[in-house]
Amino acid sequence: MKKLINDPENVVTEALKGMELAYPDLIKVQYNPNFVMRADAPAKDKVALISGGGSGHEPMHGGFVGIGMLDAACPGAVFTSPTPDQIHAATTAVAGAKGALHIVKNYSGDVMNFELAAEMLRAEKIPVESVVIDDDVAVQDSTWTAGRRGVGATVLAEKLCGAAAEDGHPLGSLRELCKRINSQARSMGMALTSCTVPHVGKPTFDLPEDEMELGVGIHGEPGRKRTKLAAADEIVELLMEPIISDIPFKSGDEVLLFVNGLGGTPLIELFIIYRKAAEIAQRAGLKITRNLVGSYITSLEMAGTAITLLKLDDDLTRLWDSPVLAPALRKGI
Amino acid sequence: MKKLINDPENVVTEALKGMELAYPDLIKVQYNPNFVMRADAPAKDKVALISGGGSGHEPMHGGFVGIGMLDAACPGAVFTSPTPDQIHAATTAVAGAKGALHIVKNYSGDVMNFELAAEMLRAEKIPVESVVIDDDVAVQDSTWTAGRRGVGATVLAEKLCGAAAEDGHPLGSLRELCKRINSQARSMGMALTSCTVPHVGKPTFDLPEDEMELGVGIHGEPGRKRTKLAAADEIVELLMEPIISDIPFKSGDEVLLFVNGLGGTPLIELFIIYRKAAEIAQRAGLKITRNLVGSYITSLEMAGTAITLLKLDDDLTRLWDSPVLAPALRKGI
Amino acid sequence: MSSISAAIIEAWLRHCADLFVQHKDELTDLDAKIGDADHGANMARGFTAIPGKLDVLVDKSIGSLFRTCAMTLISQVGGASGPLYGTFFLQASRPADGKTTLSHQELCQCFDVGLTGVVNLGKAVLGDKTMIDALTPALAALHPKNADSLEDAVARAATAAREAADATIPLVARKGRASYLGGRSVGHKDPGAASSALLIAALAETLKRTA
Amino acid sequence: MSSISAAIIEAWLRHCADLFVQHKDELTDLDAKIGDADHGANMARGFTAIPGKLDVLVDKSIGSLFRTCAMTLISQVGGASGPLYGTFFLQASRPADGKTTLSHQELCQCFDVGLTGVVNLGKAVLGDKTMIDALTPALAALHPKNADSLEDAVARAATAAREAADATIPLVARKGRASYLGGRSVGHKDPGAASSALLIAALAETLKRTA
Ligand SMILES: Nc1ncnc2c1ncn2[C@@H]1O[C@H](COP(=O)(O)OP(=O)(O)O)[C@@H](O)[C@H]1O
Ligand SMILES: Nc1ncnc2c1ncn2[C@@H]1O[C@H](COP(=O)(O)OP(=O)(O)O)[C@@H](O)[C@H]1O
Ligand SMILES: [Mg+2]
Ligand SMILES: [Mg+2]
Ligand SMILES: [Mg+2]
Ligand SMILES: [Mg+2]
Repeated sequence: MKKLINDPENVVTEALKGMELAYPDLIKVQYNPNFVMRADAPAKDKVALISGGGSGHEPMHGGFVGIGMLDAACPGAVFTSPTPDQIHAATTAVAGAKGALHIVKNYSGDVMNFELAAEMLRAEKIPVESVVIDDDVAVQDSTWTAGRRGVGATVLAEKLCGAAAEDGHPLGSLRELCKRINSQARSMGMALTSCTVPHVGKPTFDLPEDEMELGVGIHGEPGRKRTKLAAADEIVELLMEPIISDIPFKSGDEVLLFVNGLGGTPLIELFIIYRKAAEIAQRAGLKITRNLVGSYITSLEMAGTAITLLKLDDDLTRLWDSPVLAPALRKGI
Repeated sequence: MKKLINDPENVVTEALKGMELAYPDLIKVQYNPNFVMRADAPAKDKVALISGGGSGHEPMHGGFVGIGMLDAACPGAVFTSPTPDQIHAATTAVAGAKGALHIVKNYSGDVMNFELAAEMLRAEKIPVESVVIDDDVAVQDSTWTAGRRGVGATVLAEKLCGAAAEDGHPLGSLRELCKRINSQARSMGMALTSCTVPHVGKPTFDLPEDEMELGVGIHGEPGRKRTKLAAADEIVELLMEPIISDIPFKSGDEVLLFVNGLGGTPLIELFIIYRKAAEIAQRAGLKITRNLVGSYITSLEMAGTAITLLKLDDDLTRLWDSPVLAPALRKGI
Repeated sequence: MSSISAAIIEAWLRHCADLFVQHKDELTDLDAKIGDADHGANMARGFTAIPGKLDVLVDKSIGSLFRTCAMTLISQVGGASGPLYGTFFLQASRPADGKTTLSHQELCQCFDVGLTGVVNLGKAVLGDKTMIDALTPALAALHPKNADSLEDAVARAATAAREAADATIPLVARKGRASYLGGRSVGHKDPGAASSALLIAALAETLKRTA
Repeated sequence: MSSISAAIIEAWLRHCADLFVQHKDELTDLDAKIGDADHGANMARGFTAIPGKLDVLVDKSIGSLFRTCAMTLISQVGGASGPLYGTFFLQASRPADGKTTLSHQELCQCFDVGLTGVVNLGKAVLGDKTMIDALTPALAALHPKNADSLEDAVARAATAAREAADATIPLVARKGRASYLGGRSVGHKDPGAASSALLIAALAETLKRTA
């Protein structure tokens, strides 16, 4: 295992410490239970937005805590959902009278831990709503699975709902907005390499030099299918087809195209991917009016990419353009 | 070789095409000769800032073209300096009456190609000055080498000079500012893995599972020394000591701490590095008043990190805080 | 023996800490195949936190022991297994409230309501390739048969759990992370079923030791 | 033969395109050891661009051939080798201006001013482990000796260049990227010296073929 770490057991707390030292103006970090919150918490006169999940997906979610995005983020152990204690502590630390929205990625663990936390919070009369993000079209048959995973749409939902929360939307309307974003977004990813969970010390799976995994999530798990390595353009076709045909997106739709790196993929490759994804979207008659290119939701040092398409409307576009100031996303401030 | 690319020969142009499609509001891309320029070029009433170098270092330099940073960037082939034609074309495309500053990283090839271009430009009566960045303390004995390499300080110089150019500084004062930034910055890097030049198809060097390269540059070249793999904290000590003792930085200095990823290193590791680097800087009495954490100057998919320290003063701090709007750096806009 | 004391329950929970540390890599390897390679670490992190909690626990009734175990797992583990095993012990603690011994029948009742809690939370059914697949036959086997001893019944339950965990190998996962793999989950043992088998094995070993 | 025609010079430059494509991987491998693994691609990119330029060239005097070669290398190669080889041919073109043959002596003069240009631009001295180390002894060997034929002299120069390139192996690099390696550059042949040896070898082969 080749990583810039110390004791594998300390990866999460040391990385949190690094974030704390790097962004004192934007965030505060609490330990035991671990969570990241806005420096100006608790939220005044706005709904608090809280998300969380396993660590290893940086900058998600801690990097999205800030003005116009999340109020708090709960990082679990690497690839392990946070505990209800963390979620409870984070929520009570940042939520004001207007309550809190939990943005939860659809993984059994995340859903259950957020559910337990929400029960605890409701017992304390803290108004809390949850929206589960499940945008991953790689998981095809949802009656026979834990349902589609939450991936790239989470980043977009956090940005857009963060802007709406800043605008003063009440809890119920934020929940509906978040659901709408989720219903209008689809994603799919692929991996060139596995990744190594620090305390495990060896790659989660082996992938020969000439093969790739199609339809991976963000936890180093194998994908739906292993196939021969292909050229970038072919890979993008394999990702875009199921995305576009799923909603389905249709000619004339305005969309946001998000090309994400999984952690070990350099930007030069993401631009090559973006080029082809944009071409395919245009070929399908979609108008790409907004975009995001970079490694925003990762799977440790996995090499690979994931593409997300979000159908926009004037409302979502305006929210996307609203100011945001978080460690990993900045605009207008 | 596992990369998200098509024909290795097309990597640079396809990535440029991706950038062009992704940031139409910010940049324009020209081909044959290749360069990236601000969408609102040519520069009016300001000195034009041009940089360039081999490709494979993304987002540098193309990602730094925009308001408050570069006016144009010239991407060569992967790890190969751009040609005088590119530099000449880029400079004439963006420079106005106030002339142009070339920010050149100190590599024989970069220096010579920019020199030839500057000669051509001067023959055409275009006022042009060059500053060579050479901040890499890993190259110790400069009388017996091509001199120290230009690495992390380049990003900082582009941001700071970009802000000053926007403020209307004339060419001579910008050149002096750039030299001062270079003289106040020091960097050092290390690699956990090699990287693969696309048209070569195999890693530039082999690095066993339990070894690392200390003092690498950004071209996949081996470093000054190969040693046993160490814990992150120890690695940071090995990088920080030569940096701090070189200027030397001294107690009470205000500094900008830049922790850079080399392309294949995930953010979670960079935060662990930042944590220790900040601790060491503080131990030395330095006050970290500004910072930058991320993969801004890379070596394809190399796993590793580089640290840069820049001594700040009120002037540089103000320039750092000035607005910037480029594909890879955004602040205040 | 036809009943079980709080002391044995405490010894069991403490023994689990050792057992899950011992089997950490094995569980992680199973999870690497069809999940995200953290099940070993999750179980070890959760159960090693328990002895410290028990050391300072005042009320050592079985209900209190189970509740402490539950709260520790819920607050330490995360993932899918944290809330699931936490719920198992939280629900199991209710019928054991204030009790310092449990009859064989009462123990069965505790575990049965525990399992119901897990099913309600996780919504998995038998055959979905989850811990349910090991717990369900194990708890069925635990019920007294021909007035045998509790010790024999627990041994029988442990065997049933182990065999049931092995029997998850040919199944297609339909809950949890492994379900994302679809048919590719076939051929691998479910890590949660394996940890459930260890949990019951730990009780069998504890009873044997103290016998 | 005691002079060289423009046709042979053109054939030489065209032959270089083939030779540098053939030796692309070899040069890249050398550069991977002590540089950045692009020298083979750089030389191939530069020289393969030349035939097309020559195809449409009207003035085929030697000066014009050299100048075309120079401008093509400068505009296509980049890196360190682009300006250096470009400068070599640009300077070499001056004494050859308008000429359609060069005497042995004149050829030496062209190359000598070419080399001076390279030294002025790159500021390397003999022993710095660069192309200078191959070009310097090669051009010394090229000068007429005992009134031998130009063909023999070029063959001698090619041998000298090849041997000199090999002789860079034990040296510590002091210019270019390899210099960053310090002592670690010892034990590897300089890629630029190797490409210089190929350049001269190409001339020798061309003369032999047309002889
Ligand atoms: N919905 C569910 N119902 C019952 N058991 C489940 C469910 N989801 C997952 N599991 C069990 O949890 C185990 C995985 O636990 P663990 O690896 O610790 O959590 P995670 O899947 O979040 O990484 C699976 O092997 C399975 O037995
Ligand atoms: N200053 C210099 N003077 C002479 N030759 C040099 C100089 N710097 C580099 N070279 C030559 O250039 C060669 C490297 O060329 P190349 O790999 O194409 O460019 P780069 O080093 O920019 O990647 C070296 O092997 C060396 O022979
Ligand atoms: Mg997990
Ligand atoms: Mg090069
Ligand atoms: Mg798991
Ligand atoms: Mg080179």
